[in-house]
Amino acid sequence: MAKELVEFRNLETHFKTSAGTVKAVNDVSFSIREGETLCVVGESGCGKSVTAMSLMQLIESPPGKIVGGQILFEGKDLLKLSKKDMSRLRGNDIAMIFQEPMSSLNPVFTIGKQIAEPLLHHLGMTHKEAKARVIELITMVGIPRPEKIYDSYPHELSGGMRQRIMIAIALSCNPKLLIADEPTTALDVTIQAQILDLMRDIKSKMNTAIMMITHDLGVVAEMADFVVVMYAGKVIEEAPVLELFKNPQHPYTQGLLKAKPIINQRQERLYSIPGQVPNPVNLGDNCHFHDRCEFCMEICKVKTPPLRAHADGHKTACWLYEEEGKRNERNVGSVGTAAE
Amino acid sequence: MKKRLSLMLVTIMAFGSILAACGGGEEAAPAETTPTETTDTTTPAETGTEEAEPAEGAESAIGLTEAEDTSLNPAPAVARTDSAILGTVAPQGVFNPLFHQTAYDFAIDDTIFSSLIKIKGDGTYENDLADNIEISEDNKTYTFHIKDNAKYSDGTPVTAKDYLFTMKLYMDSSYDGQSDPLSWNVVGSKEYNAGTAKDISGIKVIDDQTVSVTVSDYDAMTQVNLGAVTPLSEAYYGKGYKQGDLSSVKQLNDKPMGPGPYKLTKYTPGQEVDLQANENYHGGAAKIPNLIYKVTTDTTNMAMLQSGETDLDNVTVNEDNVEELKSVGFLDVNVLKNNGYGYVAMNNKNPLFADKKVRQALTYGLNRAEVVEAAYGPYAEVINIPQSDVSWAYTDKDIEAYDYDLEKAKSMLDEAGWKEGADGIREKDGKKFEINFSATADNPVVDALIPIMTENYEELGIKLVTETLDFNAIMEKKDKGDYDMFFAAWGLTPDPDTTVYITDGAQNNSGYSNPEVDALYAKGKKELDLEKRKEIYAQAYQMINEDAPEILMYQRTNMLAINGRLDGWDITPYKEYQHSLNQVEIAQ
Amino acid sequence: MSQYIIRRLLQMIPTLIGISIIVFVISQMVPGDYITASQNPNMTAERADQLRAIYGLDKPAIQQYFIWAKNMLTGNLGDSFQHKMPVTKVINTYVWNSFVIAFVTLILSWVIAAFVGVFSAQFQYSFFDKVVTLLVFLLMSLPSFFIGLLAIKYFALDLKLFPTGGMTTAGLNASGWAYIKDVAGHMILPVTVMTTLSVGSLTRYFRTGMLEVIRQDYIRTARAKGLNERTVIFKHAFRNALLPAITLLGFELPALFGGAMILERVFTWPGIGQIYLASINMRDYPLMLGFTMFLAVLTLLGNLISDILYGVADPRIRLK
Amino acid sequence: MEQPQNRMEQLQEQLKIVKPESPWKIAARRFAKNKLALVGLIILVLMFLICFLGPLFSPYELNQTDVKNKNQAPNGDFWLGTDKLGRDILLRVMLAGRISLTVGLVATAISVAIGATLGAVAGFYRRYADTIIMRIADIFLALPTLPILITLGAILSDLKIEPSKRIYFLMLIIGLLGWVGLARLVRSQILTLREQEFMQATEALGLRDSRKIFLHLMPNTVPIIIVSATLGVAGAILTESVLSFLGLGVVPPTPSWGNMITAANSLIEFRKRPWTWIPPGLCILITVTAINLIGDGLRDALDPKMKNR
Repeated sequence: MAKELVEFRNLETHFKTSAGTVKAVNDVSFSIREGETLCVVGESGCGKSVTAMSLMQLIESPPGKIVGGQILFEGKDLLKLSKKDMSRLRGNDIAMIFQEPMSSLNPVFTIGKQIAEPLLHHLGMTHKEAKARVIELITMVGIPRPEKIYDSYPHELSGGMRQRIMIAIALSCNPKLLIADEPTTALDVTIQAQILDLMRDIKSKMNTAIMMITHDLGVVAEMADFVVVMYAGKVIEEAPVLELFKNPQHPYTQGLLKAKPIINQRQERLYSIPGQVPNPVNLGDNCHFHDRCEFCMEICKVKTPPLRAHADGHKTACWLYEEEGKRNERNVGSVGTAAE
Repeated sequence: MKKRLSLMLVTIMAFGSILAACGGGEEAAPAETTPTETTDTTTPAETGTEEAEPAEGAESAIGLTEAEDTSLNPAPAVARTDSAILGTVAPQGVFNPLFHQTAYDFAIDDTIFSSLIKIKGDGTYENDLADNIEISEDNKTYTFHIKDNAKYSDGTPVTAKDYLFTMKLYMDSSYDGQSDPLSWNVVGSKEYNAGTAKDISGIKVIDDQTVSVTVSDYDAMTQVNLGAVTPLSEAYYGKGYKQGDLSSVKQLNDKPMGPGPYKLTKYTPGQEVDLQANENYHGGAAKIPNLIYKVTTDTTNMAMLQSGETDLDNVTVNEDNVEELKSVGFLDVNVLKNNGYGYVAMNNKNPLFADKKVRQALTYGLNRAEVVEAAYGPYAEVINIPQSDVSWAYTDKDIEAYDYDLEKAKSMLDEAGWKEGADGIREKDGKKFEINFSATADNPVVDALIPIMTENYEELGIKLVTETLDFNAIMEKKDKGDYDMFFAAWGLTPDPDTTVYITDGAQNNSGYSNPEVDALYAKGKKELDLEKRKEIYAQAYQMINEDAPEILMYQRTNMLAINGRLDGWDITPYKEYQHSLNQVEIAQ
Repeated sequence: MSQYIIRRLLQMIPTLIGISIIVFVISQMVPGDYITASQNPNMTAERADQLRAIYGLDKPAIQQYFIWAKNMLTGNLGDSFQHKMPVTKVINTYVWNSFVIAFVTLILSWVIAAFVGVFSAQFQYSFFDKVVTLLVFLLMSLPSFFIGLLAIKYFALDLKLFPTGGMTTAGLNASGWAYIKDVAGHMILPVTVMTTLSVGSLTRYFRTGMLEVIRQDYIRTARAKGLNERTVIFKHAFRNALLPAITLLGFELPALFGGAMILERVFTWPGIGQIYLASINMRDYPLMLGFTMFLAVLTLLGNLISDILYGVADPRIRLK
Repeated sequence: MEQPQNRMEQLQEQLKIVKPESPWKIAARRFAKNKLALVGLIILVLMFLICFLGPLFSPYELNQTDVKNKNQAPNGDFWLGTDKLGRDILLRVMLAGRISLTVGLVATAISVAIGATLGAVAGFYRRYADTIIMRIADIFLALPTLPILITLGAILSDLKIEPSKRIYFLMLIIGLLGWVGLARLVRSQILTLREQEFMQATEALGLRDSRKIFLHLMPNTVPIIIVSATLGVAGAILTESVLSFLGLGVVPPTPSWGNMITAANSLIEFRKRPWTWIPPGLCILITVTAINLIGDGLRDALDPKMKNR
């Protein structure tokens, strides 16, 4: 097993809004190993992006604030680092790409200049060295005519190409960890596949750990080594990808998998999990999925289930698999059918 | 951007005061005319010497208040032992008596140039460069003899040929200065002007110091017109002069050379003019070696006097300023009558004002004293004839004072047929008594005149529609005759002769016409004897006072503040401060 | 880009001709002329006609226009009636005094406005932002000559820190370095007042620009690159916030030479503003028209420069 | 296990279908939340009330001049003292407010309306419209404003236009002279926005140009328009007094804040009689501040990109 690169320990990130405090990230713990691709899956608003932004410490300070827990990167707690040290890490050891390629590049600077910036800043390269490295990076991310691209502006590129440039920027200082916040959501399927292939072969070449945030199970199946499922600010299940697809334990994960359309299987209506994501303000001590859960028991409504490890590396936070849960709910039906 | 634009627009805020400072306050050459002012508040003027007591009753506010204690003088002033700094509005830099136009260029030219004769305190003249003048019996030939020691500042003597050369410049076809040389009727001047003659037949150079001038027609002003000419050095100004083109002379405007008490050493446009005493001056070198004219504006000129940065300056006359300057202690404060008067013109050709009785009623019905008091406090007086009480031509014998008398005005209007209408406004054969009144803006008098006049005339039953306009716009309405009433001011010349009250006179703004007055002015112009002229003009003023072609408002004053350390001034409304600069000295 | 510039320069020719016609028509429509404006009490009708003939005012308007336009093309703007010397010489004498203080003010106000605008945007609704905003409104609500008077009263008269006015000390014919020092001493007060007047609105524009840009995604990317806060704000954010302000730069060029008529009078500064205003009052057509055309050319150039700068600053705009 | 068929009712009930709030209502709610903007609104309303209703309660007439009690400091019967003609300053400030407020707001509205539309059209159509409009703007900028104003003043008086009616011409003139700046600003913004993806989307939808400009492009320029409008008001108020000099606006003795301040143009008046210039100056300051606070509030409320703070 590779060495642990990042470890979230009971991370708490809350947002003060006019309606009350939103516990976007509520006691989240998981870790990412070197060279591993970990996917964080969940509906929008479940706190997956906030977790990533907390790692990068890019939370906009007036409403949001990291209130508790630790984020260890190579053993060091990032929350204790000074602003200067943190910014030295950002873009160097930890890099990030975002969902919206169209507006993520500065419209008034050339592509070459924006890619070279981290090289000049972090690695102290001279302009000549930086230019050569940038040309190399542009080719690496699969864009033809790098010299022309070097001098062109963001608005002259398509969405897919801009996302490739974002990746080039992220990989410029061979980061140990690449965070990708729904990198392909805004792109069409063909470009999506190219971007994912690109990320995969970069991971193999540079042994970069990838933290992929997505709500698309197809991407998870293709990319992930390990999967963490989040719901309403909490981690409800985590497991190696095959184990998760073969044997999803948490009813929410089962719902997610059932909702995935399967090629050449005609279905009248796609299954959709009933109900809505709960209002994030003061969720209280319960299993947040209880009002949408088919197997909801009394205990689910009153007590938050702990994240319990079962098989090797497979953890679930659901009363169905707890001693207490088993004792008072004998009549539980068979656990949902595993669907590939 | 938007702010910049409105900033630019807002800059016109100073419109009024700029107009006063150098715009409307232009003067013609001192000899013929004095400044006309529209909203003018700061033209230089003369102080009344002790004995020129104003006619009606001792006026404590007007006159000279000596500095009590010159020991209070601040350091900068005391440190200047060999120079004096005179505050002035920025001159145009036209230092040549033929072409200068603003009062401020006048002041500087009077120190650099001197002419054959010069003005005295009471408005009459005495010899300067000339030592005697002979006039032929038929009053048509004037022979001037120039002093032997009359020299230019470069040491060369002033000769008759220079006088002839200067007259040629005046008569040149491209002469565009303020004087009207052809009106002097010098024989041969028209031919020279037209270019048909190479010389002026009427002027003969008898010898180096004597020149005789013959005129085709003479009047009381002829001797003054011919004598006030400053002979320019032909050697200096004549280079490159060709008949019909004065540009070579104009190029020397900012590098003047003349026979006056001072010579110009440095001119920095818009900032200062440095002058040095001219050792070749025929009246002996001036006692103050260095003279500096420094540009000041009416926002800071008083402050500079108080801090000793300047020794002399013209300051706007109002109670605050006078009180402030007098309280300083080391300043002589001269409050003296301004050569000019404010008036409300009435369009005598307009049926409203054709009847003399109506015009008199309108004069009785306006509380002029209150307007003057509100605008200038004690520093201006209501007047009833178009002449300054300092002038020899002044008279107050049987002149109607038109004191404010509402009832008399009402009864006169009734007699004139203007009956009170239903809505309180008088009517006569169907026409309402409504007056359109225009005035220039930002002027202390207008701010007081409009509200008081509106109120007074309402009680009289007259509707007044007032508007403020640019001065030239008013003048254009006057020329078209498309006006009822407007407010403006006129400048007075030392000589009472004027075209303001002559039928169709160039300056007759009111369309007033009285053949008797025309005859009197014509006679006055021709009469050479001073006593007889006094009699003629007195009759003319009595008739004008009776006809009341316009509502004469006020004669205001100017204030000249001078640092007590400078002594030897002889200043009157006619003899401006710069005329006595050659005798002023710094008291040690 | 150069093709665009050439096209714009060519376009300036008809515009300038248009302006010259309109300006000339206005000068004809303005009531009164130089002769009436100088109100010489002894002006007789004949003398007035003579003078009008000399000045060429008696010719029909159209002919006057063509004479003026023809001369202007050869650089001869005619002689000023008042100053009795060529218009070009009058402008040359006074315009540089105005230029000096306007130029220093331009630099100061843009630098201050940029910093204050950025900070008050960054710490929006903070104490600093509120104080700055209130100060800006205060300065905008009072006419400029008011603030000028205030400055003279306190700094020059009461505290005696600065001279009360003028450009040089009277009688001191210093030269070289001493002259520059003397003029600099006299410049401080007028420049400070002019800067406070123009910095207000600029700050507001920079602040609005910054507020909009700070929340963009590419700022988040810049931070994700690990750049320090100053670079993020002053390099990435500021460059984009500059765009609206650049349009304002175009208006600065004529303002540099136009002269602040009012402040030059309050501070007795021998600038061109006063001379221009006097030329309008006195209907000194050659000077009035000459300087107006001079400003017109500067205005067109200013606008052209601001458009070019805009194209350079924002690559998204392709200047065809 | 509930039956699937009543799932739809459950969903509807859970969703509690709520009528979506119209954008203006959201903006109003956001505006109301912004304390500063509310304060600004209240002040402005108060100013209007004082200026339009105040004079009715004043014991003095408008043009009542009596030189006896001239230049009195604020005292019992003259709350804000008197000017050099003995007129009550409190009454004059209120009456002046009527003119200055209307002139300030109406003139700015005119210049904003013209400027924003022409700027947008120039920015959107680019080639021809842009050239023509911008050249007209250049000409407007290059024209010497002072001679034009003098001529207009003369024309108005020749046409015997009632002096009190001329205030409307004044607003028009200030508006017409003020639009160029905003036009250039809006144009440059539109040029940038025109290139962005969402405009290609409107092209795809085949929307009419006017909808594209006014519904899609203009809202993005709202911040710039608001800032320039709020700055414009102060300028318009002060410009009014200048135009009144030339007979284009207010004729003395009618007061306006602008001409009341300009009356105090000497150092002594400054020092000895502050009560003549402080009230009008203060009124302009308060009004301008209020308008700018409202401007800020509006911009934040209307700004679509503004996260819900």
